Amino acid sequence: MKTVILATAIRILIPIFIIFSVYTLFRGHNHPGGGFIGGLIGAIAFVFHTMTHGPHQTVNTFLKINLYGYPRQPNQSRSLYLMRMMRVNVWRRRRLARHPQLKERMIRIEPIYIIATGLLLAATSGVAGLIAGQPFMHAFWADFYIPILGKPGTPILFDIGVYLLVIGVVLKITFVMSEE
Amino acid sequence: MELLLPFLIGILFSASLYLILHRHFFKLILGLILFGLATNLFLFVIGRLTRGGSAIISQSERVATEPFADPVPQALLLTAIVIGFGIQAFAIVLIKRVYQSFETTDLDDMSTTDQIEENH
Amino acid sequence: MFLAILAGFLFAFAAPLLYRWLGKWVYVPMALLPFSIFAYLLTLTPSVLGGDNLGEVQQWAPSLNINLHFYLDGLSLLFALLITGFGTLIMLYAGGYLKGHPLLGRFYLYLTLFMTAMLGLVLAGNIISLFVFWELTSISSYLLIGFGHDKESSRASALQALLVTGLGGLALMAGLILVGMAGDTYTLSELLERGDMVTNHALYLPALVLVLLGAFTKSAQFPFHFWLPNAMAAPTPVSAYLHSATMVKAGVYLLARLTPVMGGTDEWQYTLMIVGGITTVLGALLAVQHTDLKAILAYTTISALGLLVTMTGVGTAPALEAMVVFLLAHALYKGTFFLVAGNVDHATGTRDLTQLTGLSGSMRYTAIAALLAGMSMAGLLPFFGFIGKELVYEATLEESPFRWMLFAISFFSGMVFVAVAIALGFGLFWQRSAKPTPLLHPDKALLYLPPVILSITGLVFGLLPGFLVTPLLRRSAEAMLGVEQVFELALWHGFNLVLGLSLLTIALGYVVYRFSNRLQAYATRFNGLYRYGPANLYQLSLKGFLAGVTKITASIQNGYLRSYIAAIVLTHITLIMLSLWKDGPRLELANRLPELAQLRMYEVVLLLMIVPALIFLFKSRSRLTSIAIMGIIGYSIALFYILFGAPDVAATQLLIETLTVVIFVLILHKLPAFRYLSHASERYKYILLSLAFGAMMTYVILIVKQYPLDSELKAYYGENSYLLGQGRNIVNVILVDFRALDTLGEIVVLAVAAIGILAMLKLRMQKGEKP
Amino acid sequence: MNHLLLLLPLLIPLYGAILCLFFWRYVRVQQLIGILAQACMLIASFVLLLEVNNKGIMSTQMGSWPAPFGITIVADVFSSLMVITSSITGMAIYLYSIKGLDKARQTFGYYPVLLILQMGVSGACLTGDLFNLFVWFEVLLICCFVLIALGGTKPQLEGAIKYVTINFLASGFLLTGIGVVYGIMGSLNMAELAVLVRTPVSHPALISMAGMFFLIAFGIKSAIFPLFFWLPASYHTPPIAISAFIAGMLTKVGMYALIRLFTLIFVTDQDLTIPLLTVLAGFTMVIGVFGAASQNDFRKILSFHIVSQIGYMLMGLALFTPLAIAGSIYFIIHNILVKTNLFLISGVVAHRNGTFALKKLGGVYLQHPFLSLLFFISAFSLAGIPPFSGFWGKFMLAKAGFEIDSFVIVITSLAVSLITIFSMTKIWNEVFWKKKPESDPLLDVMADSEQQASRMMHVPIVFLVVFILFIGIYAEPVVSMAHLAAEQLLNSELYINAVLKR
Repeated sequence: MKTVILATAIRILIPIFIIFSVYTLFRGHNHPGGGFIGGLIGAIAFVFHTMTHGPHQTVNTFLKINLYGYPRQPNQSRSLYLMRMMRVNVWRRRRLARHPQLKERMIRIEPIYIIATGLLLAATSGVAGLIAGQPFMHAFWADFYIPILGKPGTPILFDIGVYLLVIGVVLKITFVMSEE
Repeated sequence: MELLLPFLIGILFSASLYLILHRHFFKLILGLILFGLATNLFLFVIGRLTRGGSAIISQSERVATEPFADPVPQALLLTAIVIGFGIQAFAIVLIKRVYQSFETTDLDDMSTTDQIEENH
Repeated sequence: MFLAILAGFLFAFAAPLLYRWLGKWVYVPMALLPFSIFAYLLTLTPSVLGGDNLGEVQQWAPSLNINLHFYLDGLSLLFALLITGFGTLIMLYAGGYLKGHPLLGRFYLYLTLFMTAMLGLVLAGNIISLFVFWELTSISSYLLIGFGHDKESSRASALQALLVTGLGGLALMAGLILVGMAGDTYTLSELLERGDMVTNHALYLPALVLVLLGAFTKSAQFPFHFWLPNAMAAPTPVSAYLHSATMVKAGVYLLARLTPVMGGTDEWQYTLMIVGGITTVLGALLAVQHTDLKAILAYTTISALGLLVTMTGVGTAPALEAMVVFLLAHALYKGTFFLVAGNVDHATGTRDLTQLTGLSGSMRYTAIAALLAGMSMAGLLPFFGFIGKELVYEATLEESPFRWMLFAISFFSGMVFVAVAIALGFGLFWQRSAKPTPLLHPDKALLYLPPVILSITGLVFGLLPGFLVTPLLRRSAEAMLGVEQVFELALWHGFNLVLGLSLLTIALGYVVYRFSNRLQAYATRFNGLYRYGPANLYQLSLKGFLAGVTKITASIQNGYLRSYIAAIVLTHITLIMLSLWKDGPRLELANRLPELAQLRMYEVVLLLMIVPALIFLFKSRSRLTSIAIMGIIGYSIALFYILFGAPDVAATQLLIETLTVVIFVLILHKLPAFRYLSHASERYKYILLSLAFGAMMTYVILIVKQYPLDSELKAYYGENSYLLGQGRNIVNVILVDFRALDTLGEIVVLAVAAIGILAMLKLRMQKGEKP
Repeated sequence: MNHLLLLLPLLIPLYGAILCLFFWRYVRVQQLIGILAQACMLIASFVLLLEVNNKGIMSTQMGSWPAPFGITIVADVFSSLMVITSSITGMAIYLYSIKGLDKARQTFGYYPVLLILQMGVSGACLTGDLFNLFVWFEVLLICCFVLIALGGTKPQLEGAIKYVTINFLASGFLLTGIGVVYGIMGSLNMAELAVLVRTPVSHPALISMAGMFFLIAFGIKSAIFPLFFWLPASYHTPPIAISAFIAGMLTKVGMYALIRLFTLIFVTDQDLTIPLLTVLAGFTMVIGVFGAASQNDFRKILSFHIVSQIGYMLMGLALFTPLAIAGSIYFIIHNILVKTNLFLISGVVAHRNGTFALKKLGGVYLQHPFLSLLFFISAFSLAGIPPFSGFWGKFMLAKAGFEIDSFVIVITSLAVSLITIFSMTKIWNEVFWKKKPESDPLLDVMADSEQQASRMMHVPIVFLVVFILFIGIYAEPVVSMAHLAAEQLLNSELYINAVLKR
């Protein structure tokens, strides 16, 4: 399946898929869609990527974060240092990566952690009610709208949890399977 | 009232059971998936059907207006589909592992755990 | 009393520890326990003899009306004294007999456990707690019989004893429940006053049968007698204690205890007399045949137990009086004999009568004990056994339709008892012999003191009957009779018919002894009969049972998945049909036929897509084609969901279907080519079954949809999902709010599935598992 | 407080599992989390039981949606008893797993899955909604799939394929059954359904038909005759830590669901269900015990006995008197504890001797007297010898049977109990009393350190034996709670009022 055209096409399509999946997630409360469908759409994008490029490539592209850092100078103020670090990591990583003092640290996002985060979000959205002395999963809504995303509330948090979990699960399954 | 659908579901059930009763485990897994489909359809159909109107409250309304499809079977169905997917995925992998271990596709070769050991 | 029982259990479980600390001296505390209980009971004796029935209640399971009632009257006092008194001696004896045995601690554990259970049994004032102790005696007996657990035969005997008494135990439980229902109480003291209520109850007969089954198995009555001789695999102290003096008498105790409750009816009388009579004669007959000391003792014990049961069955005042006296006498001399047999076995290494002779020189004290016990057993004059036998004869000769029958039975057994008494009490020790059997070690005090004490007690009771035991025995007999009854025990009744018969018994017994060799030779001719005996029947049925269940199990649990599924689906269809069979709604398809006219295009299209796809699926032998066809079916169904206003479901179905296909491709593409494995012979059966299953499902849908559905859920969700749930997509609101718990469960399923797939593909145990 | 208390049995294992997932690579941490979660579960479930026992049925509506529109979590005495039993068992299993399960398996998600399994048990026992019940059963099911196949040895895979197939079908039947119920009555809330079936309906036969779907579905899950085949094929294949929990808990949760549904909802057509259940109960007992008697493998004997004992529980339901149902409930609790413990003991024995085959085992009586004592207590509890726990269940069932003149089933059950004694003594004779046969040199290697480890494995067994002895020798608390539970079950008004807040 590793044809170049397909591979390229998929590489281009993936951001679109992901944006679409997030969109589906948030509009789900009012239109067809929701955490599941959104999650599945997002996951399928990754699945195609994995099928064309192999799991390692997928991990390297999407699930690996390279962080750079260097020790704080004694006379450097803490806030300035943090600013620098952020700049190094976010905007100018390529260029600054050649800095001799820089240390590279790689963080791989295990899909299991995505699963766990999803579960945690979903469960905790319900616990909010318990803390307030209400039943489990009692819904709390904010009384303002955020454009596109809609009204924030604990059920939306729940749906995000579902979304993350579905992505994590599908990713994990496909990684393991395609390594076979 | 859709008169053909119950029969279609019946056919699906029959076909899936027949596949499940095969000795070849690839057929078994096909049968299981088909069985899941049939079950889902069954759940959907038996909760009564409403043609057209989906269970979405239109922007102009505050409550849903008839006719709209009963959302309950749909919600149940969604849950059931996803659960079914999880189990099916597991079953497919299981079949794969079974094949790797036993190097056979014949279910009848897998009857050792039920056998009674001799004690003498 | 409760404390006594509790102390018993505590001591029992402390025994292994005590053994670790005290070594061979462990017998001291263990003997002290029954002795102190014995002493304690003696202090209670005056008040019991004075006519009080002592009671004590401990709450146990009040919601089931089961409490630890204790009830002490003459009968239970007699037994309790027997148990603890004899128990003291046995504890001492065991200390000598099993000295140096590595498992002595465990032995004391079991023995003390048994003793306590037995004590609990006779003291219980609630028939269910009686049953609890009853079963405890069974399992402790099991452990004791299997004490020599290295030997196959020991294990088999233990199992046999447990199964037979266990069978009885279960019957007894059922019986006691029925008795409790008939008498509307489990409390003994109340039951004892409700005899009429029980015997007139509709459940009386089944209760009787079950209770008797329990008593007969425990007391080794015909046809359950066979376990007792085998139980002699236990160490001798156990045989002496359990299988002669106490446990086997539990059945007799139960019968005696329940006499006022269930006795007095014809059924009771006849059954007891018949079974007891057969057992008496059979035990005596079998005793003559054997030359193994313990076997002889076991069979005479069976015979004696039979006699006790018979006497209980007769149920008249003299008979019950005879029964208690004989019971005590028998316990004393038979216990002695068992201990003597144990001494001989221990000292010489054999129990075969034909190889043993002239032991009086080397085992003087044991010999004296044996002589005394023998004289008591033979029923010679100043001994307690004499009184017992006199009373039995007197009781059997009472005016009744069966008097000669009863007399013949007791006479016959008496004769054999005399013969056995001569052989064991005299022949073994005192008969002159040129070559006395050599001893492995000299006689030991711990071993000969208990039998000597026992046999002397027999003599003392005989000499002074009125002084020591009469009041107690009278109270026991009264407990059975339920009325005051005055009787006196006397050694000398004057010259009368009974005395003459006694003498005749002794004379004939001597004849039997003289000719025992010939009798044995003659008896071996009948050995073929064993094949039809209950012992063999037990073996056969055990073997047959095992073969049978293996066959049944192998045919049911045959290892073929498809036959399992077929069975399940068949059951399913049957049950559904069963539920609709009777006054189920009828399907009215006819008046819905016009609907066919409104057939929608999509339905037809769907049908036209799915049915051919299915046909292709059956025909296809290529995996990829099959996968593709599955995909087509899945997508068509998704299409269908769209048509019926379920866009979310449709989208999910589509995506899931895609993923499934992907997984299929990822996982199964390396499998070998499709071979068509089928089972031609079964194919038609399976096709039929599948069709029936499909038809049933169709039928279910049609019949359910025949009725209107008014779902209040639908209305509620329609109204509130936006107003309260803040969402316009009702399905989504249900998923994340109304029924979010379902969704939580569902994502948990997904997470676990992912973990499972990961584990399955990544974790491969190389060698066999480590459990 | 109610809201929290009712949710704790679900949330504690869930959060435990989530934490375990975050510490995926650190087995030690997972063990710690597991133990901690178990301890919390024990406390929470104990408090729940006390509360329910004192105050009656408690309920909470998920998301504040009034019943029957949301999902209700409801605890009566029966479900609280189930939850506490499951947490006791869970604690024992965890204590056992630390030493008793190989490291490789522990690293692959054993702890989170086991925690989720417990969550599933709690969920299934506490839910008041039919579809939610299905969801929890699926949670249980997938956990069992994963655990049974964990490690992927040949027998495990073979067992798993039968287990998965048949239980997948069962889930299908359950789902169709739920569909039928919704199609007839338009509700999923169990209390609401209980109200609906008790009002006159035009088509009562349909309700009993729906009942049949559930009978089959939960019948498969609780392994009644003739639906039990998957159990003897699979339960003995995974490592003991896994089979012990599954064998102890799972079928009983199925039984819980059967008892719940057939006392609450499907009570309309008792002319059909009671004889049917009676017949099934009888056959289940007999066939199960026959299977057990025919086996010569420690675990297989125990597995088949599960089937047989399910028969007893079903018998209590079939007799349908307060005493009988109390007997069933008592029996379930007793059986969970005892069966788990017997499996654990078989694991310790096999750990030391390397095999489960009776003919290769022997001599444990002399080598490990303490273990023998523990086995003896558990085995004779199972066989129903007084004063151990099995007796009380047997007694209650027998008494209840006699009270309504069901002599045949009672006699059957007693006969079965005799055969149970037989097969327990078979194990005792072969494994404990018999001399150890000349053994396979391959089987007999065990380092000193492993001996030490196996001593640690006694801890959970002792832990369970304490409970077994407690509910046996001092049966009153559990018996009276079982009575209370049965009363609540048969008096469905209580349940309905608690859920629907009328």
